[in-house]
Amino acid sequence: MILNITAVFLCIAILVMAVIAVIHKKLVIAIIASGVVSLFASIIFLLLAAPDVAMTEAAIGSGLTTIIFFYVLNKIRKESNG
Amino acid sequence: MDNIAIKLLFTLLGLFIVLNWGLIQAGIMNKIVARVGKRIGMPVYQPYFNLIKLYSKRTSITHGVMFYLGPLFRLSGGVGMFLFMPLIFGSEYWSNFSFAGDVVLILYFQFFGMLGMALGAGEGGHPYSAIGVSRGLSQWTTIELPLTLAIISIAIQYHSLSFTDIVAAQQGGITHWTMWTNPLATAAGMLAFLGTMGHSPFDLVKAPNEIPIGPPTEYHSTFLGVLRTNAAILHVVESVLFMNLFFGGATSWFELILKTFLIYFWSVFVGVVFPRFRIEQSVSWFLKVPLILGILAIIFI
Amino acid sequence: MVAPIYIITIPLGIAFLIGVLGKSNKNIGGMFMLIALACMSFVSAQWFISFMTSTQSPVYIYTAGFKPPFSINLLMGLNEAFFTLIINIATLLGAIYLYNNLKKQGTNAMSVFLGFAMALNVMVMTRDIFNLYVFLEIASVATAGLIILEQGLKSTSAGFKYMIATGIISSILLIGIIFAYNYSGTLNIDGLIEANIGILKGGAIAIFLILIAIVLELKPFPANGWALDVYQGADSGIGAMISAASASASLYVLYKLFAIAGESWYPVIAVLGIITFIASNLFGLKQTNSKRLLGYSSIGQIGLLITVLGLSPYLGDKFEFIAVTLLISHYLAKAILFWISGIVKAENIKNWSNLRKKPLLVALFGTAVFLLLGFPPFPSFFGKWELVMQLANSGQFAWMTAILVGSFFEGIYLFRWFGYTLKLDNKELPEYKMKLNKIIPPAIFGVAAYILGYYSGTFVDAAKGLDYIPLLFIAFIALINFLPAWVKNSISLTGVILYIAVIFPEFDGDLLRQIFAAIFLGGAVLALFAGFYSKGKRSGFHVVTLAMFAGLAMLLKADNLLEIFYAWELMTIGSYFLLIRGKKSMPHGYSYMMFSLGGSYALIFGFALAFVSFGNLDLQSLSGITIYPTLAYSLMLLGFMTKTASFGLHIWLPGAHGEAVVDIHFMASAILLKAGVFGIILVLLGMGTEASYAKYILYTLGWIGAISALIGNIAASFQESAKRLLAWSSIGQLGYIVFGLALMSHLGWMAGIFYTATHFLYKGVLFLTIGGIALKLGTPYMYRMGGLIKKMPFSFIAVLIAIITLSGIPPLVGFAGKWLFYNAIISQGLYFQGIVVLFSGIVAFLYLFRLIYSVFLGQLKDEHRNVKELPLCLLIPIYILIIAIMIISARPDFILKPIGNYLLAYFPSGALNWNGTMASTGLGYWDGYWVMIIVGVMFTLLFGWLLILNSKSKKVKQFNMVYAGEKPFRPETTHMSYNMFSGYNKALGFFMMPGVTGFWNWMSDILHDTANYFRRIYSGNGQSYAIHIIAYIIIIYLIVF
Amino acid sequence: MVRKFLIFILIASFSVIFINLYQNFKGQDKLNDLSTYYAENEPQELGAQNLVTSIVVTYRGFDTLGEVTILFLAASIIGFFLKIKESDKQKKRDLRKTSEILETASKILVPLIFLLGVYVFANGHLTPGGGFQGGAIMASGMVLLLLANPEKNVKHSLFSGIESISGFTYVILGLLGIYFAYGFLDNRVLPLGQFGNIFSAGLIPLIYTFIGLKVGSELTNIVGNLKETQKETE
Amino acid sequence: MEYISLITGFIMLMIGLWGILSQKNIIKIIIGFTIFDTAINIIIISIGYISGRTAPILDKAVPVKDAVTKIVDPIPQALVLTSIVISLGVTALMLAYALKLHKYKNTLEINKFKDLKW
Repeated sequence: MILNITAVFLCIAILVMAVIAVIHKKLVIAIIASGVVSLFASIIFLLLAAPDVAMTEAAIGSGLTTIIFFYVLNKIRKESNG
Repeated sequence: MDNIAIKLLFTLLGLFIVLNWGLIQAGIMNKIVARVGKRIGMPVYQPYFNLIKLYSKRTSITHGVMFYLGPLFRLSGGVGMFLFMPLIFGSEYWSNFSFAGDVVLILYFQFFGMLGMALGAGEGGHPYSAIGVSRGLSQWTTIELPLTLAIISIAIQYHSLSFTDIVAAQQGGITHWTMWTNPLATAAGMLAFLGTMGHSPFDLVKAPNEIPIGPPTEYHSTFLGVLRTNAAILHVVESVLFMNLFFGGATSWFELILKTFLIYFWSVFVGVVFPRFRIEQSVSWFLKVPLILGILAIIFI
Repeated sequence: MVAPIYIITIPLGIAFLIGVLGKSNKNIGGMFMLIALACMSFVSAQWFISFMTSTQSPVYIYTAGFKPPFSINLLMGLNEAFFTLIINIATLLGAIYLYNNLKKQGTNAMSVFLGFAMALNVMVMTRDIFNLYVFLEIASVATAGLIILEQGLKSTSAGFKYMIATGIISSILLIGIIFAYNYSGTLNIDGLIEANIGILKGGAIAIFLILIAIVLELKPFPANGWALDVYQGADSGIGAMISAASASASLYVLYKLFAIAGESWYPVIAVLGIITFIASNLFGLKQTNSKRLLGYSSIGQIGLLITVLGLSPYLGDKFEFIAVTLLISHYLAKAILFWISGIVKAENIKNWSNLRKKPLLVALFGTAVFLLLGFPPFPSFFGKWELVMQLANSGQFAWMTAILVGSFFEGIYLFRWFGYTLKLDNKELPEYKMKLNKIIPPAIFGVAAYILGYYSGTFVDAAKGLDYIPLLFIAFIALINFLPAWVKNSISLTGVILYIAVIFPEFDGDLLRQIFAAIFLGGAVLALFAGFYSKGKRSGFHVVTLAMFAGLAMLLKADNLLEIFYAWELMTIGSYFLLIRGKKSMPHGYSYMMFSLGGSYALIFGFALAFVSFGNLDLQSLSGITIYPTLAYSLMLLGFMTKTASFGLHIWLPGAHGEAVVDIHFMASAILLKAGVFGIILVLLGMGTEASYAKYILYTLGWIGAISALIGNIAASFQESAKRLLAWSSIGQLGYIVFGLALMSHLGWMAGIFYTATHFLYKGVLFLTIGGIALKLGTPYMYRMGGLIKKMPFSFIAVLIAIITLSGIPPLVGFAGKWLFYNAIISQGLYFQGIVVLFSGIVAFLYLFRLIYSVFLGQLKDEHRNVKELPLCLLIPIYILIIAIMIISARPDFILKPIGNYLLAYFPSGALNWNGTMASTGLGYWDGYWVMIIVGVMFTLLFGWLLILNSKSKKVKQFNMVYAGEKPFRPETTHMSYNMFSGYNKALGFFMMPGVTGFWNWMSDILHDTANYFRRIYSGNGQSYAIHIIAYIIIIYLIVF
Repeated sequence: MVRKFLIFILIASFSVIFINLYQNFKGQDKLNDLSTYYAENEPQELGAQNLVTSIVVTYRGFDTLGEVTILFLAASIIGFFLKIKESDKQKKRDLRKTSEILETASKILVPLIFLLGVYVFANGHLTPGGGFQGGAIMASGMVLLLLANPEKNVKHSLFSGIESISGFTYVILGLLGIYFAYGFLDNRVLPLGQFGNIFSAGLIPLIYTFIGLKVGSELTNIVGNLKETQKETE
Repeated sequence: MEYISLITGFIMLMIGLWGILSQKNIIKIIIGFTIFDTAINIIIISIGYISGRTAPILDKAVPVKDAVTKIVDPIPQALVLTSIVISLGVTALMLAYALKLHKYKNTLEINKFKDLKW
């Protein structure tokens, strides 16, 4: 029963984060939000009894994607004022 | 037509008669026109003198082969039409070589002379001759139209294109003539006749006082003589054509001479009354009244 | 037989290996790549051959050693072998083409290319739907990578738009797959087919998502903005790969997944395809960028293939043949076109005239254009024919019209483009050199097109009768194109004479074909003989002339509708190339092609109706068409009348013939127009007169003939250029013939056929002489000529005789035609049409006089003082024709009697009855022989008389014109040929307003404006393309559910 | 503004499609026959504890092969796409000195991360995880190293070497499947071994290690490429 | 449980789509794509979930013989593994494109790159 309640909370959190990621003006906030989204997604995967997928999502989704985003963002901001 | 030789003799005889009658007729008509204008006019035998004068000229110049052949084409056009025209209905000897062709042949033979004159004048090199020829041709095309319409309506009426049948169908009194049975066609035909004769309303091409503009600009001496002989023959043959088509043909020489005189007189009569047309006027005139008459002729056979 | 799995493992292994080689030794990497691609092609070729020859059954390949539902399996059947083969060959040749680009980018790019090739193969072979998704994703990633092979803003933005679009499409596919799995429980395609989840609402939507994703992959109309940018942005070599290889792979995937969808999907797919086909071809009209135009055309062709897939229930067993031929033609043509655009690198289609610097490229470009449009020697001709026939068979006339209209649009912009290439000048365009690896792939595909064309011909049973000897002879002549003109001329002349000897006996029974054979092939000999006048190489001329004459000969030999259509199209190609040779002939050649293209489509529609109503293709099917007979017959007549340039369809003739060189002018007018007449004869024989609709059609045909006769002759008399004058006069004469045939009576047909023969004779004389003179003097304008009688007496006599015949003056043969017409009109009762025809006959006299006066008579110009007589090689054919005219004039019954007997079979009543040389009908009589003799004798007598009278007239110099008014001093002032019949023009001028040209220009303007208005949809913004994709899915969803 | 509204309508109607999709979606109460087959005889056939890994590596091994090629293609595309022109290489960039904590922490953490990565893809067939996850962890370890000392650069030749060799051996292992076992990518080349210990389930661990190495080096390559271009502009 | 995650997945799908279609900035579009892909992964996994069952690992907790009644459907999980890595590859490529596009026109507005049109 508690499982369902936590799931509901998680889902509301992930939706809020997704909206922030998409709507927010500042890019940095958006990228962090998308990282958090994929983090919550890996937790949901755990709840759905899919450990493999949770690990992948965590490692690749929140880890590497966010890093790549920051690298690219960093470079673009450097180039625009450089 | 037991043998060609006799036929040839009679045709030559017929040609001689027609030539003389043509010259006399021209003389008479000039006399009448003069009288209408209160002038004495030149004597009736004046055309003979013209011919003799022209043929007796010693010098003549030529601008090339085609110039030389021009009048020849013209004359052979006139004589050719005569050869294929049956003069006297019913008589074996006076139907010349009409066994070789029918109305269509005569209709298209008229072009033979036209072509010759055009090419000869062209060769002459003088610009005015070319102007004259182009005027003559444009006028001629529109003259042909009502004539063709009339001939087609006659062909429909008599179900035949050969002269002998048409004339045969018109025998037996005035009421059988085409003039009576098919007045519209006759009207169209006779209006076209005005054009073919080249008298006053449509004589811009060969008008006497416009010699420098007309096609025979450069022609002189024997060439002009040949042209004048052809003119005489052509007028008679044209009127014989119209006689056969519309006025019941001729059963004897006297009837032929009388009818051709009256037909020819019709064109002179109109010529005296009306002034000369310009080319555009004559072309558009022919496309108005005669054309409508021709069309009606076909519709109401 | 090598296991098909190697098709996948070899490229993968080598792709990984090349990575190791690193940047240093790129050549070795390149070599490895080519070897890998070669092995792949070898394996698929081996399988394909074994499938085609032996009865090899399809082979399932189980990965991971387990049966299908539990693991992924690949299938290697006939279809898979075929598709993998064409993909591997395309990628192999593409790799050779792109070798330098790939080498420049290093080994990474090579492994990406190998990945691309492998992914396409697996897409074709896999039977597992998720596996299909993965490899579809690989293919799109690899394509995205290859697009940016040529670094640049254009390619990067195109690549990004591609990424967005394929990203959305593949996610939708993934959703569809997942829900399909959820409902059916299996990921295997065969399992999905059995599970038939279509009955469930959700399942049906899952299938909808899968299929719509695959359709989107094939760039359907509203949602393909991104695809066009890719074609424009990417390097041409990559464009070739996308349009040839990946398009065929996705097409096969759609075909494969279709089994899941079930029946209700066929109409939907067909509608999507036809919208894409027509819309993209329509937009192509306004396109000037060459690569983007190729993009439009390839999307259009894919649309056509989708439509064919959608219509497969109507196409019965012929479906595979049609799909394969159309696919092969698209595949070969697009690859060639993209590769050529890669070599010539001209952005705007106008400066593709740069192509002419390398004749091989022009030949390839021509092959690709004709291959795309379905012209004879190529497979698409048979494909399109079978498509139309099968569609007609199942009554789908709306679909037929849509397909034909779409391919007509395609014809418009392709031929305009081809016209630019052939005619626009290319002096200042940049020089380019043709590297070997860039020219081999298109060359191979060009040759393959011809071979496959022949091969696909063997499948169509109606095409068995086609003999390919003339085509081989033409190929041989094409090879020796470098020899001087006279060598080629003599070879082709002997070839034609031999061919006449071979095929003439075939027609001995059938007089009609004998006359036409005499005109076509006799004309060919005369034209080729006249061809000796030209010095220099005249490259390409002989190939094209022989193609035209081969087409004409085949037209006569044809005994079924396919062969007629084959011959007709072949003749159109040949004549197009002939007409386009003139200096300023590009617009006219283009309008000629448009009319003949429209005409041939009308023709194929009519043939389809005939085929359906009769059941088989032989000539009897033309008689008694039961389905929409009026439409069928009028379409067929329209098709044939485009060639006889009758009223309304005549605007191409004056320009095209006006610009043609002398012997081409002769061929085009005297011979080519007769092909149309032969066609009309066939149709009218089939139609007969008793049917209700027949009367109506014949009446309109009669009026068309009459009006074109009138228009032709009146217009001719106002022309300034001699060649245009003759062109207009041919329109007039053809109007005569069409009118004669429309009378459908014994005399009418006698007149028509007699006119066709005599027209060939005297018009031949006119074309050769006037053409020769125009060539000698360098100008076709009559007011610059004059007085040539002194310099060219022989040509004057020839033209004089031709004029006398044409105007129908008695002694010569023209009069016979006029006389026949007179009798036919009166006996048939069509008086008013008759009057118009006879009047136009008289009007003909005007322009004939103008022609002979302004060319030969009048004053000789100063600059023409030293002009010599026409070359002998022109005079001989002219005098052969003159002699023929004289013989027929003397004894017209040599021709009239056989024609009479022949026509008795079709029109028993109203025949000419002969006694001796006198022909007589119900109305009048006429004796050609006696008329000739009488006129001859009279003429000589009078001539003798005139000579006696006037033997001493002496010749005078040019300006000695004393007998009339003032004396002109310069030749120009004495030449009155400019605006000659001005009086006549004022009276009848109103009649000559260019109404018809205005009409056709108005039509093409509408087409171009709609194209310009609608193509605004591609706004260039990647995001709006994504919106189009989503909107497209929703619209289709709403329609389907 | 109109454009936003239009997009909103589009998305609303798009959601209509999905609602219908869910319409007759009913929660599953038992496994469908495909997964029941896997559950029942996977231990006998492949002998791997982790069902997902067995599906990923053997049953649907072909997908994973495709999967690896995608990453390989992505890496090589980014490789030649963001190629650094020789001219820009020399430009030095003003380095912000990395913080002290990052430097020391990375010295301790990086080996641990590598160890975790190796553990994850070593016994992918026993515990959850496998090649992809292990590779990703290794890559994040490498990234941490790069962050720690920014002036050092990724040795591309080394990593692309590892990547290619592991890819190539993966394909060879697949081919071995044909010769020694029943089909391409079949894992019964090696004995299945005792269920549950490290050296069981035939080829799966071997394949997964190679996939792990490959994914790890590819991702480092990608990050390295992105990082290097950064240098290009300074 | 799966119903909740299905609905969240569906809503996230819509948000992702909104991000792709409405945002002007290219990076935002790519973020939209990542969210779109994660949403799809959630949906896939929630389809395979059977309530009250554990992960498909046959270790001590799940003895081999009664695995059929204890484990969740493993196949969607295998598919998601592949699709996550695919989305990583695609996102990396898109970012590389964004980098290059920025280099050319020094802006990230999607509607600035309109030179290929009509």
